[in-house]
Amino acid sequence: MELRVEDAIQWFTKVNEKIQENKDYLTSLDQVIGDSDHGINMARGFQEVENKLSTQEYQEVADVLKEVAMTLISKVGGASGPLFGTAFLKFSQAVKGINPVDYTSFTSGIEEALQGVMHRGKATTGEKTMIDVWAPVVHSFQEAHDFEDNPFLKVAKQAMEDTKDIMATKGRAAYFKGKSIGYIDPGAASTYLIFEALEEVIKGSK
Amino acid sequence: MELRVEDAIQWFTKVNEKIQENKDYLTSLDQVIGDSDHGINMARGFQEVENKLSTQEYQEVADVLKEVAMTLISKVGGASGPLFGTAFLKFSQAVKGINPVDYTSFTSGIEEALQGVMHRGKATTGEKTMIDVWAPVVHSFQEAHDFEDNPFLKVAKQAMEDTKDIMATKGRAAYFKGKSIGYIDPGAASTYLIFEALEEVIKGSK
Amino acid sequence: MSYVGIVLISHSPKIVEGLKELIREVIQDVPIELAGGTEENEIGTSMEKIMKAVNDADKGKGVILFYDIGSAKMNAEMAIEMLETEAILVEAPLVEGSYVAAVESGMGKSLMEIVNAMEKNF
Amino acid sequence: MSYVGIVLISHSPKIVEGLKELIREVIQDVPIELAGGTEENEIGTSMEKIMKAVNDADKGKGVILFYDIGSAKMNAEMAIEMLETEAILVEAPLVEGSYVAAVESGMGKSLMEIVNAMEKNF
Ligand SMILES: Nc1ncnc2c1ncn2[C@@H]1O[C@H](COP(=O)(O)OP(=O)(O)O)[C@@H](O)[C@H]1O
Ligand SMILES: Nc1ncnc2c1ncn2[C@@H]1O[C@H](COP(=O)(O)OP(=O)(O)O)[C@@H](O)[C@H]1O
Ligand SMILES: [Mg+2]
Ligand SMILES: [Mg+2]
Ligand SMILES: [Mg+2]
Ligand SMILES: [Mg+2]
Repeated sequence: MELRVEDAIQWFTKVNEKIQENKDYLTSLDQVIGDSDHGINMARGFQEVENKLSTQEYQEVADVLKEVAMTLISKVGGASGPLFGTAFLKFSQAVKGINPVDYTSFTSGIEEALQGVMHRGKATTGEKTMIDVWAPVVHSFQEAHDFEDNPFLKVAKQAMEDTKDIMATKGRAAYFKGKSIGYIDPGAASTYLIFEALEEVIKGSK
Repeated sequence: MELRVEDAIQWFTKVNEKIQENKDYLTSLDQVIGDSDHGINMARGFQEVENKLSTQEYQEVADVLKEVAMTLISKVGGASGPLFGTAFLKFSQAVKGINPVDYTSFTSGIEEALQGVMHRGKATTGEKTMIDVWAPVVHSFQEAHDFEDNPFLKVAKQAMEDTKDIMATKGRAAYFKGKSIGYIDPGAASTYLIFEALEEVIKGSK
Repeated sequence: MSYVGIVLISHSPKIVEGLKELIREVIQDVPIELAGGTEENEIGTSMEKIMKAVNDADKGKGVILFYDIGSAKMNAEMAIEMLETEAILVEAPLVEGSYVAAVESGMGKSLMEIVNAMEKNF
Repeated sequence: MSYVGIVLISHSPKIVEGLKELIREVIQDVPIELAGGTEENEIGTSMEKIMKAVNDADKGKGVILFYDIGSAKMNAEMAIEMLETEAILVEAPLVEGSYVAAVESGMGKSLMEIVNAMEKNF
C-alpha cells in the first residue's frame, strides 16, 4: 500500500469521527489531570479539518497534511493545537512532492512529526504526554517494512495504557505531580485514536 | 498651645481644603513617576474625612485621628491610603486618653506615626517617599520645645524639595529607577500640605 | 473535605475575574475569592474588599493571598492584621502562583505546604 | 519616538484587558496589544491573535511577549516563527513582568535591554 490523497482524506475523516465519538471520554481524561477541555479542543479542531477536507481539492498528500496542520493550529485552542499542528506540518514538509506516499517516506514523515512535537513541547518520552504514544509508533514503523505487517496499533494501545504509570512532568498535568499517576494522558489517548484511524484506512485499502 | 478636639478637626478640615486645591498638582507629580492618581486618591480620601468630621461628635483628639485613619484606609485606594492611615492610627493610639494633646504627647504621636509609615511601607529615609518629609518633621518636633517656636514647616518644605534629588527605591516610582531623579515625590508633597495645615492651626490659635 | 482558600487581589477587577475563570477550568472545589479594584471598582485596592474575601475564602484550613503590585500588598497586610483568620500573603506572581496554589489546595495540601511550594517555585 | 511594543497573551481575555488598564495608568505611549482567549474569546489561546498582536505592537523597535501558562507559550513560539518581526517571548510573570517592561519601554529602552531586565528581575 501507498498513501494517496484520498487515503489521507479518509484517514482524517475517520480521525474526526473517532474524536467526535470520544469527545466526552477525552474530556473526562483531561478532567482528572488537566482543565477538562481536551475533547472539546480536539472535536472543534477536527470538525473544522473535516469541513475543509470535504470541500477543498488537494494535489498531493502533503497538501492534505498541511491543511490538517494549519486548521488544528488555528482552531484547537489548547496545547494539543500547536503540538498536533506542528506534527502534521513537519510530516507535510517531509513528504512534500512525494505522491502517493510510500512506506519509507511515510516513516520519515512520522519521524519528523515526532521531532516536531518534541521540539514544540520541549519534551521527551517518559513525561506523560502524547510523545509517549508517538515515539513507540515511530519506532514500530522504523522496525517494520510495510504498512500492513506492522503492529503499530497494538504498540500505540499499549503505550497509551502505559502513560498511566508515568508521573507528568510536562503540560498542565505536571502541576499535579505524583497525583497524575494512575490516569491515561489525554493527548496520548487522542494520538492513539489517530493511529486507530490510520489502521482502518490501511485495512480498508487491502 | 495644646491640641484640642476642635483644633484637630480644624487641622484636617484645612488639610482637605489644601488637598482639594492641589489635587491636580499632586496628580501631576504622580504622572511623572507613578500612575497619575495621587491627587485623586487623596482628594477622595480627605473629602470623606471632611464629611465625617463635620457631622460626627468626638470625645478626644485620639478619636478624631482614628476617624481620619480609618477613612483614609478605606477610601484612598492607593498606597497612600494604608500609609497615611497607619500613620494616623498609630498617632491616635499614642495619644489615646490624653486630651487635649500637649506638645510632648503630640511629639510621641508623630514619632509613632513615622514608625507606622516605615513599618507599613517597609521603607526608610532616602527612598523618595513621604517618609523623607515625615522623618525630618519628627526630628524638628524632638528638637524643639513647643508648637510655636518650631521650624517644622520650613523643615518640611525643604525636605519635600529635597526628594527631587533622591532616586526612588520604594513604591511605583522605584520602577523608574534613575529617571525618578529630578521630581518631587507626590506623597512627600501631600505630607507637606498636612504640616502646612497644622502650622495654620497653630498660628490661628495664638 | 475542606480546602485552603485562595484570595486574589488586584488593582483591576477584570484581572482577578479572568484569573478565577482560568483556575476554575482546572479546579472547582477550592474556595477562590476576589478583591479586585477599589470600593467603586476603579483601579486600586480596598482593604475592606480584601477582608471580606479572606473571610469568605476561609473554610477552616486558612487562606493564601496573592496580589499584583506594591500598594495592594499594604492593604492586604492591614486586612490580615485586622482579622483572626490564619491568612498568609505570598510574594509569588499573581497569575502563575495562584494557579499552582489552587492545584495544590485541590490536592488537600495544608496552608504551610502551599506557602512552601510557592517559595520553592517562584 | 518609537517604543518597544508589548504583547500580553493569556488564556483569558479579561486578564489581559484588565492588565492593559493597569499599565495604562502608568504608561500611555508604549504600544500594548492583547491576545487573550481563543478566536471565539473562550478560555484558550490563538496563534492568529498572537500574530496580529505582534504585528500591531511592532513600531520598528521589536516586541516583547508575555504569557500566562504552558500552552500559550507554544502558540506564541509558533507565531514568532511565522513572522519576520523581532519578537521575544520571555519567562517573566505576566502581570508583574509586563508592568515593569512597560515602564522600561517608556524610558526608551531597547528590546534587548528590556529582555535583560526581565531576566534580572524575575
Ligand atoms: N509540553 C508538552 N509536550 C508534549 N505534549 C504536551 C505538552 N503539554 C501538553 N501536552 C499534551 O497535550 C495534552 C493536553 O491537550 P489540551 O487539553 O488540548 O491542551 P491544554 O493543556 O492547553 O488544555 C496533554 O494530554 C499532553 O498529551
Ligand atoms: N513602600 C512605601 N513606603 C513609603 N511610602 C510609600 C511607599 N510606596 C509609596 N509610598 C508613598 O505613596 C505615594 C504614592 O501614593 P498614591 O499615588 O496614592 O499610591 P499608588 O502608588 O498606589 O498609586 C508615593 O509618592 C510615596 O510617597
Ligand atoms: Mg486541556
Ligand atoms: Mg486548555
Ligand atoms: Mg499613584
Ligand atoms: Mg494608584
